[in-house]
Amino acid sequence: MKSDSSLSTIVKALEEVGAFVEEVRDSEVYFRVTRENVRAAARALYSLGAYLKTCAGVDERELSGLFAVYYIFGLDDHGVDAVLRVLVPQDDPWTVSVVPDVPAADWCELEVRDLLGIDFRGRLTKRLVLPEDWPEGVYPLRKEFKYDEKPPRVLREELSEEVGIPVGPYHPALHEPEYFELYVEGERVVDVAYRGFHVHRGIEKLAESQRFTYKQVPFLAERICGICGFVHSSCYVMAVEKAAGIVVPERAEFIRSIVLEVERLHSHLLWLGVAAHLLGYDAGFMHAWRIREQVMVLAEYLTGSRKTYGINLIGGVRKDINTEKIDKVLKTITDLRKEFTELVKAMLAVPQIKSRASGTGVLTKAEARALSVVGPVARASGLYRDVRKDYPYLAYKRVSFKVPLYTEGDNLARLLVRVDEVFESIEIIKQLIDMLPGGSVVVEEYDIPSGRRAVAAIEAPRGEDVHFIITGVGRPYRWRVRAPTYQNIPALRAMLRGTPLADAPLTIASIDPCFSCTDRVTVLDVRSGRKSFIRLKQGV
Amino acid sequence: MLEVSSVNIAKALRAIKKSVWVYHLNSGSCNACDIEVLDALTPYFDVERFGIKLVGSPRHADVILFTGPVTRESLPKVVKTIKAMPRPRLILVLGSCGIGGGIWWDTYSTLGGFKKLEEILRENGVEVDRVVYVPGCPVRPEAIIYGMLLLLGLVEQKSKRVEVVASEG
Amino acid sequence: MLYSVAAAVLSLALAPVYDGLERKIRAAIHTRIGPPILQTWYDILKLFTKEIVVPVGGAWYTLVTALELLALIASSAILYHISSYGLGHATLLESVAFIVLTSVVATLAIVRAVSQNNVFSVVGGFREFSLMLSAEPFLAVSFLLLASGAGSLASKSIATAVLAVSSYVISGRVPYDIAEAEPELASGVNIELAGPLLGLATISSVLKKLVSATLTALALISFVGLSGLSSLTAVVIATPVVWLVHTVVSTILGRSRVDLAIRFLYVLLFFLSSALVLSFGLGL
Amino acid sequence: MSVAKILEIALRTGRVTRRYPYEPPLLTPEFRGAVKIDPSKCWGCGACVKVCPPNALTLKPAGKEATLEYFVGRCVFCGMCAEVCPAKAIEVTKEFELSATSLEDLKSRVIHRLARCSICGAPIWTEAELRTVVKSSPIAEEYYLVCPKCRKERFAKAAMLRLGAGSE
Repeated sequence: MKSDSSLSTIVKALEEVGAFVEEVRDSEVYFRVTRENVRAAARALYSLGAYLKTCAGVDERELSGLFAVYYIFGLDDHGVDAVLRVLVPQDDPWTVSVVPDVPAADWCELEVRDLLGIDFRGRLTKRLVLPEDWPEGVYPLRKEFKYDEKPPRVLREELSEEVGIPVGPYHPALHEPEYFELYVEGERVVDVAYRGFHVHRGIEKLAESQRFTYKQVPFLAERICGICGFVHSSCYVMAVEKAAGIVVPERAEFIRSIVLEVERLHSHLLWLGVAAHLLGYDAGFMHAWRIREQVMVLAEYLTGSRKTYGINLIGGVRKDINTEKIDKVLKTITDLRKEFTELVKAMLAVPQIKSRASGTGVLTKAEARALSVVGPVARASGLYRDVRKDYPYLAYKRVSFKVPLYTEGDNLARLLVRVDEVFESIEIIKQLIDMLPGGSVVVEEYDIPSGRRAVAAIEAPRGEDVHFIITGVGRPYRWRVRAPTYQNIPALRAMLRGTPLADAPLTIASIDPCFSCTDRVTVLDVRSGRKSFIRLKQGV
Repeated sequence: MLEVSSVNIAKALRAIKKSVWVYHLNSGSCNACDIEVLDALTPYFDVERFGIKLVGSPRHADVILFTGPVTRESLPKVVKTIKAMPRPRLILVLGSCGIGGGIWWDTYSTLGGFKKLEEILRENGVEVDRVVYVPGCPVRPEAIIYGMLLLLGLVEQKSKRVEVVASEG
Repeated sequence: MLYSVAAAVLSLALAPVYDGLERKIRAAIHTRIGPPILQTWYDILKLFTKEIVVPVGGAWYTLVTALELLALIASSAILYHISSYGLGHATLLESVAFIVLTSVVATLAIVRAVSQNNVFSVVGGFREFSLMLSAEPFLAVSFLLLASGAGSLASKSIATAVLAVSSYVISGRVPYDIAEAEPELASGVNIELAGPLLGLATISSVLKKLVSATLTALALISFVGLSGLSSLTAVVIATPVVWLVHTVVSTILGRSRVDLAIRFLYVLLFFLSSALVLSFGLGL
Repeated sequence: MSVAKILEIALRTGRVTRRYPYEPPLLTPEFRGAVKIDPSKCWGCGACVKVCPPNALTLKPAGKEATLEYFVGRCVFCGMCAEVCPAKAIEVTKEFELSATSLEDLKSRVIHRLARCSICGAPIWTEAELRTVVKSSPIAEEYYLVCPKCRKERFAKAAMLRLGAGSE
């Protein structure tokens, strides 16, 4: 808690709209609010400068006989999280949507509806997370649903139709199945529809199943994303440690921070390479990945694996760092700094990169704030938002670094933010190595009481990653993960409008959607409404 | 004639020995295998030296690189993509997810890997001619290369089924 | 004549090797080993062993591709024929035939793209069309000017430059490979093809590069003023050199966007053409 | 011309490609590959099975035997099994060339004979585990060869006898 006065301001504002404080823990304030008042409470928080981190539906019937919806707001100016808890009776499961005031809640409310069966009043609802052939009335996050139940499947029409290329969600250059439908006029994009969640694997449910224990979940968390997995496992263990009041040895905190920054390096270099490839500059792709390879080798040397490092435990880390490893880290980042400086210079000199990245995919500051975007996307649109500064965690309170800020909000700005962050990460690693304290790297003895709640956040390469946990017996009672991309994808709609078709892939990739899910882009002409014909104004 | 005889496969393998075009199919993986696939193209591993090229359409593909545990949502698209590939259909199944469903092998929204998918493919009349499984979580670029060479018959398989009775002390 | 035929046949056989070299050199700039030099040949041969999958509009497609290949072979033959006595001495018939053939190739490529029932392919086709509109006229004018043998040294050198730029554009390389732009169009015009048909398409793209390189080589050699057998030999030798330059240029640049590409080409070529007209007018 | 700078970088760097499989892979000493179970050390206690996040290790009793199966095709290579193994029977190797053409080739099994309860005949634990336990702390045969259920019953009976309830 940064100051008591800011806390009392928040409490006062919320009490005026009928909310009351349930609990204050560390930097989190939990409020209880009725479903009728939740919109007013959310509005009050927004007017205090809060942004929505996420919302989560919880089946609390075993505890209180009710469902609950948690809205987690961040007040980054105060370094405080305000959590609204709305109780929903099980025989009449509805609540009032906050979307009219907080557009950023769009997806997470739909997700609560899909997975828990709570209806949201005052907004349009549609299925978001579950596949189309999922039966109505089956809600995976309800406790009576077993994690390995498989409702009957229907192979949908996609199988039988036309002979053409599968208009599936696959794209040659980028390798995640997400699906965008671009509506174009000529070569200009006028609207975009998104159908994602091809990668919904039921992770949150799995973590609360009998198959998992607290100790095993880090390995699951790490596989949420193969690029920034360490962020997820760190965020999970931080949430559990926070909830259970486990004090982690300082050395472990430093090692986690170092590995997190190494991960950021690999992720940003990867992104830069992909961006170059999307702009047809394959030499840039190859060189960026060549440089990145040394980071991968370093990661393996520090953790035992090139990706999905597997060193996070509740209470610390599994692998210590010795002097040889320190030398290797220092050598790698020194070389990296030199090579990266040169490469960036060469890349930015390529005329097509500058001309195609600047002025395309613009996201204004106002839009960025309304949509609660995070990470480099926010910082490229002039929003100063970085969890490492706003809610210092692990060893970040001990290092000094700059948060790169650009105001143009276009693809070039997002590229430059990431370039600057690579240099900052190198500096952070250097400082962390210099200050690395001694001691053990893990506490073995701890106890995790059930019924505790905690929110943890980490600045992932793509932005703020949020984990919310309610502890249970032997395993989480509820574990909610909000990856940064979840927050950023809705902003694509604003970014893509008016962008040339050729720059759509770059624009989609520019939010770095957990490795550019710029998949198969279906092109529809808005005038004819058919998927077949494209009008192109000649000689434009 | 649904069956492609082994002779034909041998012939097909001979034909692609020096030019292997691969299509990457992600059925809902965590991306780690997928970035390692990309990594295999980059300077340190450079699979192009074997004539391996990543192509943008399953119609152009000689081999499909398959990742992910097959999520419910991706299933119809996956089936369709594999169907679009010309015979013989050679598939390299990459990573723990593709082979055994990975850490989420039994959840409500995954199929648990390629074996189940193969059954569904067969039900829909889509035959797969040859499969090589490449374990790893994620698969290292070298493991991908090794798997590809195994598919082409250029290296010997090392993994063998082992069954030992615990010693009598 | 006989030598020209021999040179043309040799170059046709060597074109895939040049393409293999291109890939090798590109790989070297990427700091990697790259494929064997014969890789493009391996690719083509493999494609011809695969089953024939006829795409929608297949009959059309096959006809169009065959015509396109023929036109490409014919245009390279004309180039080698001209090579034996230098561009400045080409007859009007030869020049016109060459220009018509290159337009035919471009048009057929568009027809081929549009004949496929695929939206990516259609977008690719239209992009190709826009590019053709911006490059072909300049190619034609500069070619005719050089073929006429008229003009001063300055105007000849400017015309050679215009020809070099516009012939680079028709080679379909970065930054002007927007018709097949992988990220947004998933290899655009070729997306529906498989097996031997794709093999034909591959050959025709290699031949396009050959025609482009030969054209520039021819212009340069004629500029130097060689003729006869030595000129032909020089063109045959200069072709891979030009190809190499094309390779390096395409490797260090990024892909353009259709509007940017056209704007840039118009500005550049207009500038050069104005200089050309000016130098002609002033008789420099 | 800074556009051409990439050529300079490329010239200076040369070719970095590792010619794997003709050259050694880019492995570090810390790499975690497949695990290997030493059948001469394994007790079949199942500690590894409990800790394995993806259930790549399973222990299934069938008849007189219990089979510890390692399915490398589902392994996530975390190495936790090696850490918890009380017998130090599991070793994390550097093996990554694991490709196979059939799923069966990706499985390795250690078969344990089960010791049976001397009273009811139900399988209790593996013979290997039994030997280890006996070796480390000598206990009477009437204990280690009796399953927990029978032991409880026997204890209850003895207690009742002592309380004088007698047989009913």
